[in-house]
Amino acid sequence: MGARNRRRSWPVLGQLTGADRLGRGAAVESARTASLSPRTATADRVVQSVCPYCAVGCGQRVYVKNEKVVQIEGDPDSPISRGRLCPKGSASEQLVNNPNRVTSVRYRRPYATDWEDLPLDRAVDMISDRLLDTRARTWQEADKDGNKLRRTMGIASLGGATLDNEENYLIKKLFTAAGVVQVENQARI
Amino acid sequence: MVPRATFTSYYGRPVVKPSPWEADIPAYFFLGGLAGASSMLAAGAGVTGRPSLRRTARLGALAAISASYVALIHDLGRPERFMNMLRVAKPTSPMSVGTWILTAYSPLAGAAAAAEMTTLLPQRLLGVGRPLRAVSGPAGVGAAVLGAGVASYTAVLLSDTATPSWHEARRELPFVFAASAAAAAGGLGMIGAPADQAGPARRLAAGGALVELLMERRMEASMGITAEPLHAGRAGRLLRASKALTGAGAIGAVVLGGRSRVVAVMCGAALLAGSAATRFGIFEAGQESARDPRYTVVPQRQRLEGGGARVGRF
Amino acid sequence: MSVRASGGLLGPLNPARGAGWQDPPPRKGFFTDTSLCIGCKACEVACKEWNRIPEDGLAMLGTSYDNTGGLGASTWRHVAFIEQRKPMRMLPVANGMGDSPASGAASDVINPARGAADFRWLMSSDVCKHCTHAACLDVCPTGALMRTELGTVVVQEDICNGCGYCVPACPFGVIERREGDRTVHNAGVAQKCTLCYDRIGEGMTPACAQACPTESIQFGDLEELRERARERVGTLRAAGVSDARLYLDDQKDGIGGGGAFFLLLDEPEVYGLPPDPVVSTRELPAMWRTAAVAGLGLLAGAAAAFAGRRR
Amino acid sequence: MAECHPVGFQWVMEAKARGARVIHIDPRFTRTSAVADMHVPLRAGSDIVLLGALINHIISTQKYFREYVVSYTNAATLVNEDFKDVDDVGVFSGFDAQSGTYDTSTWQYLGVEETAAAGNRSAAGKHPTGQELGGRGSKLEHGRVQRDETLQDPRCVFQILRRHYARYTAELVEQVCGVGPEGFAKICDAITANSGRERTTAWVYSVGWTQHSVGVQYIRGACIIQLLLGNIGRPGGGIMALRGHASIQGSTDIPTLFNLLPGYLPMPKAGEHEDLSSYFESIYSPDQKGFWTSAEAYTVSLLKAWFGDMATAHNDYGFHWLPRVNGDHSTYSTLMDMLDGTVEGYFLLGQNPAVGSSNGKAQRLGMAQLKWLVVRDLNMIESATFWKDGPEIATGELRTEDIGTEVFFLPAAAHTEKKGTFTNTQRMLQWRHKAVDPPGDARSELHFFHQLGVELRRKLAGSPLERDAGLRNLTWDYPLETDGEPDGEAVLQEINGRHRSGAKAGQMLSSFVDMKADGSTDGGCWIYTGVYADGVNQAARRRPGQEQSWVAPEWGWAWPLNRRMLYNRASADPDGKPWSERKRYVWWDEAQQRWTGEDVPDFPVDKPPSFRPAPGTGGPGGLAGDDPFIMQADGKGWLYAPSGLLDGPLPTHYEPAESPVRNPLYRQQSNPTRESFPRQENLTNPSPPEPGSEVFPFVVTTYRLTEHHTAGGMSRFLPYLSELQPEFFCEVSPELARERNLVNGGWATIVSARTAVEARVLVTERLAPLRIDGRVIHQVGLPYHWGVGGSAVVSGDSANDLLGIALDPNVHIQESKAATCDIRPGRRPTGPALLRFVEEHRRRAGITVTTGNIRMTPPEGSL
Repeated sequence: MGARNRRRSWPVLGQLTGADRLGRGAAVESARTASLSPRTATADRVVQSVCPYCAVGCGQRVYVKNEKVVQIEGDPDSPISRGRLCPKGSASEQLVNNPNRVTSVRYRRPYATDWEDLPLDRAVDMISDRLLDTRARTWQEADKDGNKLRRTMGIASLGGATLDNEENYLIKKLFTAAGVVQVENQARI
Repeated sequence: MVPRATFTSYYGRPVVKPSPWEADIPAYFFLGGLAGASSMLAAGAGVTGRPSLRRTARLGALAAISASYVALIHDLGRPERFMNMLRVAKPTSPMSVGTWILTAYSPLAGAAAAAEMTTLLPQRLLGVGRPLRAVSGPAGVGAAVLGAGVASYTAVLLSDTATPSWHEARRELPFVFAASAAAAAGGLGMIGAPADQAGPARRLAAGGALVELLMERRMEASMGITAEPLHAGRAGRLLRASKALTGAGAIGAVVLGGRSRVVAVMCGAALLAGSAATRFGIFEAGQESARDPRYTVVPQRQRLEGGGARVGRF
Repeated sequence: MSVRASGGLLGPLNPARGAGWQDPPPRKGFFTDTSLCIGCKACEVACKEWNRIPEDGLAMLGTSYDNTGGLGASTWRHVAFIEQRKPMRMLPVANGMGDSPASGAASDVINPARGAADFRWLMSSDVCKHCTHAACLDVCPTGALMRTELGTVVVQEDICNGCGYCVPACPFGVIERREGDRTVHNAGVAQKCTLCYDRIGEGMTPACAQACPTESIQFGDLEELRERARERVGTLRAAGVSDARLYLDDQKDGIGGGGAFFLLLDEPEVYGLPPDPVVSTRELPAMWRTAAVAGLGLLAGAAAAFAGRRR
Repeated sequence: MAECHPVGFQWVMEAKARGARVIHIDPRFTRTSAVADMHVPLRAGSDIVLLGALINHIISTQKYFREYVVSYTNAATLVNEDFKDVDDVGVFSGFDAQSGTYDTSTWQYLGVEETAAAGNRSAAGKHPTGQELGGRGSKLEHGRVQRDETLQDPRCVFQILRRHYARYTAELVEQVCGVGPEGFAKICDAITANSGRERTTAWVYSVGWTQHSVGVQYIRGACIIQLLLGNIGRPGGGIMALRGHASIQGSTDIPTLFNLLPGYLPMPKAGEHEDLSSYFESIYSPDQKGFWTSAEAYTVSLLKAWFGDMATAHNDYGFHWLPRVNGDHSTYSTLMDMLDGTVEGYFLLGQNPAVGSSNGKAQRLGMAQLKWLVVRDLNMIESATFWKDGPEIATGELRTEDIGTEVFFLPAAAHTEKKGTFTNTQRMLQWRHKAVDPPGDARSELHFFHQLGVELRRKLAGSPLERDAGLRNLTWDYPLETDGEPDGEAVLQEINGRHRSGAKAGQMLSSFVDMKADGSTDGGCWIYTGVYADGVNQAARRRPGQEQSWVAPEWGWAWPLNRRMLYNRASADPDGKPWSERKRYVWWDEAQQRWTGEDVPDFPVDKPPSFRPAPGTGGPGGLAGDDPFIMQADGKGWLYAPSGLLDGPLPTHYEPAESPVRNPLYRQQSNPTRESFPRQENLTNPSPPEPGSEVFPFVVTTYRLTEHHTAGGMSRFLPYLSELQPEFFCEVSPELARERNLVNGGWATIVSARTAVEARVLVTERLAPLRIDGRVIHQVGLPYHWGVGGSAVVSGDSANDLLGIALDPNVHIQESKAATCDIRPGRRPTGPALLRFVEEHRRRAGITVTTGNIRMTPPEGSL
């Protein structure tokens, strides 16, 4: 904030001796005010990103300090959005740092009335077991006319449309190879 | 000009915000007025040799001003930062000016009261208070002079806002507050001092009450539609009570106050209550006027449609 | 310091200079062009996000799409929504469309069931006006409210003791003391728009103006914004938008003009704005004089009470 | 657009400031209408009448862009003499009332035979459906069509078009849409005056057009208008699909959709695609024009990307490892299977069907039938907690202790916590760099699915079973980052594709033209080939917009081959010159003998405008120099679709599956080919001429608000967004409010055959009653962001619970933009009383499972 190394004495003295007789500005400035700087300026790094909400694809700049996102704002370089964001895009820092976000695996047993904890690795292990089990049980090799089916109709997937292309690619690739055909997306809705 | 029957607003939402103040602030106004005018009574009593009246007024002033500090600090959002009031001295801020007046006034009133308290000390300790008593006279006079400020600046504090019924009352409100302070101090004097010493208190009370009632009437007449909140709801009840108490107290003081101590005490109490009710009533009326966009929009519209000066007469 | 004419207390029209800043940079401000507002509320969110303002209530107000209500301690940008049965004439100057038979028509709603009902939905993003003569700043007894070298008005949150005086002083109902217990950030302290003092000090744009998708909120040097605004009003009027008018652009108004000013499409009070706001400081010298008379009168009265016979 | 794409709308505002005229056609007066020059309210579900009347106006007043129409569209093409336009019943030739399907052979061009694969609804599956084209251009036997460039032959497309739309008049628009002659005339004048050489008109639509039982035909209607007016492939023209989500375009391109493989290749079908050659045969004919003739190279490269060295010419490149489809396996069909208990496991990946899909109750009841459910999301969405706090727990329809569904909730990584590409609504891929690690157990889908794949392959490593060969032979060796996350750039490289052999072995492909059908190249999605051209992540390019031309080609990368506007050869006249200087975009540079311009030309770059192929040439070489529509089998824009659509070659008006209005055009009330699911969980409100429709007299439409995101998973959990729109509300006109005693700020209960929901009331003139066919029709507006659950910052009843499921037959998208309802003041009953309340409505309307689901509307008086 520029040349702000003024002495901070009793502001009344400043009023009497300086130009700010009525105590409106220069005389009353606090040390904190004088040293204000935006947290974008003190961030460790800025990462270019894209807004996760609608399909306009607005550019975002993600400011990181101490490995935490401290600010997300529009990227003025983007020829799509020219630095602007809608209310959802403007809230994306809260989306990321939301205290309501659940960050551990939750598991509900059949017929249970509440969640319980489950380690992530164990969850993936259990899910792969469930998938193989259902797949084996519901496998259709051919239809009644002998036409090849090679699939399971016992498993389905419905994805949101905020998944990355790379993610969709692995999802489609893995499920298709596994014979899961009911792979669907918000794009249908 | 006849106010327009209709006016436009945004879903009836207020344009200006009512102050965040609660009972602390009108109490503070009342106590400040009581203290300021009491210091005057005390000084007069000192000069004219009315020790009992002097004692009542001096102690009353200190008690009132002390309580007013409590109210003021209690009202702050960050009470621990009260001392920031002394960071600056701003003539544009009635609160700043008032704080500085209080800062000057309080030690003087305190010294006077402290001197008074030394007279209550046992005989053998009286000497201790002698220096204090020596300065108490001048201090008391100083407190009396500053007391004028203490009693009247609060009206400016209210009027120097965008709260319609406070701001529109600005031409008369200092008189109302000062007169109300006189009535209150007189009332306190009547309670605390024997009748033979309380004559000035009765006269101050009666005079104050008379001026207050007259100025209030004039104020209401000059405020246009922003006078409406003075008559409505809680504010209306408070101000009607104030008028009744003040009037009754004053009449009692003049007619009977010199004869019966009981009546004097009752009249004094009525005057004190009336003075407090004035402050609370006007406070409430202002708060109400801020909550209703009509009181903000209509006078401004009238001003604009009246053409000419953007700023109305003072 | 002596209390001179009201001009003395009001200060000059260059408020930064009046606040003791030597050679201040050009004054910064907002021009909010409500004719471009699409009511998206990006400004509200971007402001809250940058300034870490707490959530401000989850009630539905039933006032069109406005569930914010108004400016306050925890809302520094507020988008008003006004639904009106009024014709909206919004066609800008027809560049390259002038020779088209389709041009020149006014905006309209075609609805045979209701007749040719003209209807419009006004939206406007409100904000602190950063008045040239700022009442909040004038009445502040601690110097917490400060005029910056950029001509804006900010609350110094480390100074404010929450006396609350600025709240009734503001002729626009902008500033407010934040309520809540001590877990709430800046509880007990007066809060309002800082025009992103921290950002603009580094040459950045305030969060709201940066987010605004349609440039309804424009930030810049106030002088230049005023010029742009006058031009815009001219364009709109020429296109038949006779309702277009500027609000708080005039330094001769009751607050010496706003550091934030607006292009409105109806009377200010329709948007919840005062039609003729005046800073009370303008009348303060007279009030001081009245109070002095009253105080002296009280003193005289008290003296008089001791005059005459002793009883 | 201002509502749901505010930042994109800046360009509309800018165009407006430069003189553009903005007309907003929408049942509701929205934030878009507020700044538009004109708002035209119409009845939800009536758009084809308006579009058809515009087509009629353009043709009958000779306002079409004749040179463009003759040269670039199929207007001159002659159609099979057996084709019969829609009759009084309301069907085209070839309709089979029994199955509700068309034999489309009579729709074909004259002299072009219907090929075996097209048009037959495969009936083997449980939910039969027709051909699945996805985004692919439809096949033609060959490109040798017969044309009458005078457009006078009664068999030519132009004359068929003219006759078909002759009955779509301004009077019909007033009668059906509720749009008066004055408003209609203004639209006609605006779009015709602003089209031609010097001017263009753009149409913008979103799910307001797609979510109908005739949704595809809405968009076809706009295609016809734009082709007639010469507005396709030109700057300021086009039809812009405003897609709703960050990478919803990407999830169609690289589809997580049952009927598609990447790049709009179809999923193989049972019985039809036993091997690769039969698969290719159904996609294209070598005699047709354009780039689909290279589908073999695209497919083989895909299979090489998936199965690597295990895919060889000898084993059909592993084609037989792919599963086959035989019907509609879309999300709503799956739901029916769930309700029947045949689906055991369900993955929800950032999706909240309990709130966001039609018929929310059926969705939740279906999930309660699952054996296991995996929910991956940022927040604890309602679809993860339906078993304990869903609305059916309150009504007693479900009991937590009776629900056997095992639920895994796995926290997901946010967009800043992973790297990858989104494809925006402009087909532009933009790379996101990773900013921070995800917290706790949160992981990206990339991480999860990679890990899941590793687990599955580990567990099947020794499996002798043939069915496991696909998984075993899958290429799954992605390099990992230190945190175990697969390298997203490696995945993008696989998508782009490489040379596998030869001098360039290992190098990235720079264009899909380089793809080979001999296994020497791979590539996971041919339309994305080039995103890694020159070994550079082109999607990560971020040259500031202000340092580039207005097309900004060096920001991100758009498929195909970084072309920012499709079919842009049409921006020049048949001779290759810009139609006008104002509208120049891509043109033929005579000196350089190349196409050049602002954008990458969407045309063989060195093919001169005068080029005419030798007769019988197929593929790209078959394209003439004036065939701008290079993905179409005849190189022309299709005013008339000889194949590819299941419900008619031309858009024609049918009422929504639920409508208070009788179709005035035909006996047939609603789309006879629509997909419906008659069952107790999916009852339908009656529509005229069926009795009982008066019980649900109002039109209801659902939509989104600026302040929220779809089913709320990314907005209702955020205080800053929740406080802006905290409660579920309904929007009603003052007239309807008076009629039904609804008070602004009070409560209303909205009822359908499915259920009843309660909403706060906003009485607003933004919703207008419409005069339809002599009577007043009210519309109720419902934003659908809220759901019942215990974890979000704000919750409320879900509008989607009201909606039934009826689908467009082509794309299986639900009709959520137009339905019927009743509305009453006050809150709804709670607990079991709610069920009784809904039952009472059903009883009054006489609703049974067959109500509204009789495919063919019987003749008048027979009901």
